[in-house]
Amino acid sequence: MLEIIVSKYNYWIFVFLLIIGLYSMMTKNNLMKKLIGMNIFQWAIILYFISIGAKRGGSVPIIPGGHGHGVQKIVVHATGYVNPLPHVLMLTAIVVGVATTGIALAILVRIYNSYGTLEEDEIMKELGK
Amino acid sequence: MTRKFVGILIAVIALIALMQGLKDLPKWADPNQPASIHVSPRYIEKGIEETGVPNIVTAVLADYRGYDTLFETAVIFTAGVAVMMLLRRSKR
Amino acid sequence: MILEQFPAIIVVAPLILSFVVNFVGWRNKGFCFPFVIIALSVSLVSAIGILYAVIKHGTIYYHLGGWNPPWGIEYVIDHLNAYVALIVTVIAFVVAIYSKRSIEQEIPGDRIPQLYALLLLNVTGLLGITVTGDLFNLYVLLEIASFSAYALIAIGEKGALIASFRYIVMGTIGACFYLIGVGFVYIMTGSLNMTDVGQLLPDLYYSKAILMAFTFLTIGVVIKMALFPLHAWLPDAYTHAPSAVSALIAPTMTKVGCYVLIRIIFFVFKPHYSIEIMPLTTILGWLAIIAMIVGSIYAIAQHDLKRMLAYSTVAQIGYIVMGIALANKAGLTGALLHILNEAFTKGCLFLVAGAIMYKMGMRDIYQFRYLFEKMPLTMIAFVIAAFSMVGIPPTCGFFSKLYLLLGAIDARHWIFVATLLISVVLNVVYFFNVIRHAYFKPSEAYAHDGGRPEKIAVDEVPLSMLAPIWFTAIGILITGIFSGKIVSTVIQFAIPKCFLGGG
Amino acid sequence: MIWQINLVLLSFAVIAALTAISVKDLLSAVVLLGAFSFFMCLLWTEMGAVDVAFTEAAVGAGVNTAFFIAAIYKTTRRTKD
Amino acid sequence: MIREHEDIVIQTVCRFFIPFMQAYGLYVLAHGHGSPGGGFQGGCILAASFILMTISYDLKEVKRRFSEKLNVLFCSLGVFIYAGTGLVCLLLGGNFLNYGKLSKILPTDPVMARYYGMAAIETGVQITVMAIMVSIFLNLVTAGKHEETVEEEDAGDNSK
Repeated sequence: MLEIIVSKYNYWIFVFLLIIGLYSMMTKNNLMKKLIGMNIFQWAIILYFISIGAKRGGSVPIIPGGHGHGVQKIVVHATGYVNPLPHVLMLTAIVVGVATTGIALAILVRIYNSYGTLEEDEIMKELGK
Repeated sequence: MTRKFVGILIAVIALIALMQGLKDLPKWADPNQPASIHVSPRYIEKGIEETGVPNIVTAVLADYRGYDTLFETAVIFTAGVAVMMLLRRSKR
Repeated sequence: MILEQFPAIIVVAPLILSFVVNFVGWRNKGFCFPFVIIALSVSLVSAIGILYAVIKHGTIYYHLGGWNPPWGIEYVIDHLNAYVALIVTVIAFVVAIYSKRSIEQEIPGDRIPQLYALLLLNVTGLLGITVTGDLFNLYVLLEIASFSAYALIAIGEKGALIASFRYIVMGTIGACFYLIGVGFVYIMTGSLNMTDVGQLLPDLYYSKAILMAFTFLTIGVVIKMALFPLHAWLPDAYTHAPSAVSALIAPTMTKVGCYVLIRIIFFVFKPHYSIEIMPLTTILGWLAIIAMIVGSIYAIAQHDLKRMLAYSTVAQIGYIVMGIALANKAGLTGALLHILNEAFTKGCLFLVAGAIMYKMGMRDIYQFRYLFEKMPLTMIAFVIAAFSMVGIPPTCGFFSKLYLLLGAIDARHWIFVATLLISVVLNVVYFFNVIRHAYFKPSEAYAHDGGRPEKIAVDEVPLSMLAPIWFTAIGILITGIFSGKIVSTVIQFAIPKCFLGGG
Repeated sequence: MIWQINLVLLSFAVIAALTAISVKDLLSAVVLLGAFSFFMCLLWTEMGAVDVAFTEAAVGAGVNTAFFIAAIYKTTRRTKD
Repeated sequence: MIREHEDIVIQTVCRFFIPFMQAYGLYVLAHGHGSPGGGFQGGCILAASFILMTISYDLKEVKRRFSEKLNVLFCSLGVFIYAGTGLVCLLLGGNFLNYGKLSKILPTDPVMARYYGMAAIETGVQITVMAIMVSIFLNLVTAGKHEETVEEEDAGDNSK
């Protein structure tokens, strides 16, 4: 059991952060707090993906030796570099996260303009539900 | 109060489920895990030969999976247009 | 040459023209609408071309960027994709024609260009989801479709903002759960291509990580398609959105979710896994019948037409998922046919609701008196759609429900059979309620304003709104009459091979 | 990849996340979220994902926080939880 | 964040920093092929320079340098460059986004054509990201009332 925890501690932290975000998204009354929870939730998933990409003894996935013409002859071994695919996926996911935040904040500003509050129960009271 | 309870319940269920799932994962940073040996070696070994770009992340981002990046930019565009539509008010 | 490029064009045409619409609309609002129509016409032509090519030559493989899978992104278009893509484009085209007048009335003028751009982006996302063959690409496209839906819903009437915010929270949880599932699949197999993953997975079927991957993928998709316990975002969102937007999103978005569910549980994971090792279909089946009953009962209790239709959508998702969960030939045929039926029928109903909003300015069912005399053509279309929803023979709804019933009998699920019949009765109740208030003499309690007026002038909506309504209404009848043909040319090839032998 | 640094950064990230959701002032919560994001950025540099870390520093800790602060400037920093 | 009074220290420091930030944003784009960086990062840094300008000066200054019409053009233009590059490849007989086919119109071999194709799309990404981030920030910080705020300030200045 200890061995499982020690050898995968990154994944355990990912689970913990994910649960923090999920809990905050579902139980917080303030809409901005929900949004903060949402950000933590998304970054936890990004942490998970980057942890997949990590490789013991791997270096940054940039091949030294300049670029442009004439570099095609370099011989590269995959074990020396970390896995680049999760990084690519997560660049997309970060941008998706920022876009979500942007739209949600725009909606929050409009909610505040119409209801004068960001507390969910007060808004519900105003709507008469 | 019930909402708090339901939230905690769902969080705990997710926690237990994820913990079960984590047990069978390969060890962290294992060079021989399937994710590191199936698709990605081709990017590292052939990337510079096929695209001429030393930064493999850029090569994969813009070329091998360039279609993802097109839609990633479209996501940003969507967000921008959405915020413009939701908030912007012109002169009357 | 251009025929081979249709899989890319179908997605890229609305995407590129959405940029053009956004910019051109800044200068002159009048140019937006023609561009929208051009984009959707191109998509429609491509969708027809793709379906034709698939029927003629079998599955299409399209490698984006010229890279072979699993390194690059691949489109795999078989009968199932082509069928769903055609449904989405047809509905989007019809709604776009309708939207011109409706949006002009409901939305402030300076927001129209952005709204059209978002409409096109939404169609892009939905079409992309249907044609893609890559798990992560599907996530990005799902986010495009969802983002545009969030914004389009938020532009609606009072109450839309908070509904949209809840949709954002739920939708993000769904998308992120999907992403976690993709992560588990990736860490165990090392691939993202659906075909490749489908080949690699059988060796790993007894791993708990794969079980988690499967669970998270399914929960994510189920949130996006609003199956019963996770449907909470749907009614508010569909009620408060502008009517053209509800008419676009309601028929397409949840159906695309159903498509993704079929794709994941029967193509990425094989039926052997989702039926025997992890009894998902059983769970989905029970959720589906609860959704059917609960959705219908809630729909009966509503007096707002759009809210009633939204709850009806929840119930209809139940039908489709029940067909998927039966996991036999007749059941899946019923589910796929019901996707078609539900797209046309819900489209028609929401368009009618929009038309009533346009003319009357309200949606309260109890105030629909004399509507048949005022808007006869619209209401006849409504009746056709209602008949299809209930399942009266010449319409498509009858055939899809017949297939579902046959599937349930085949699988010896007598409770499912009983629920199906009960829910048909419930459908009759809530649609008849509308027709009664609109056509027959109103009950005494609501006739307090002194009997019937002298003469009610016919006051129809403009042709650009009436034509789409009637197109969908006639579509319901035609798909009903030719449903045998549709099943024999498209749907029977769209069902996974292993279900065909057993019957 | 050095596991000591990794562990320290992870614990900082968890602390920042916990305080960000529990503090009763939205502006502080947002600044703590920015700190969380920055710890994540350091963590990814340490794991070899320089591109993602760069993006995170520019997008997550920079622009995202600016958006939040702009929205709080237009709404309120009062909150009950 | 639309300042009521001007602060000479902040304005001087920012006037010094903003050009460097913008140059760095372009550097990140240009060196994205060989070092960490690329369109998104560069675009965000450029956007951050405009955000800093909004904070240190005021909205009018930003709108004078980066007008709204230009912003809307850039939003669409960047993604259009990206998708347009893909379409050019499609018209040259390859699949969508197959930059190798660009060697038919560029004086290079297919491998280097991919290199330049990537440079083109990164530029597109950068333009879009910059324009969108600035637009989102300005819309959020003014709650959408760009023009009215500017007009009101103008009116206030005139009355004084």
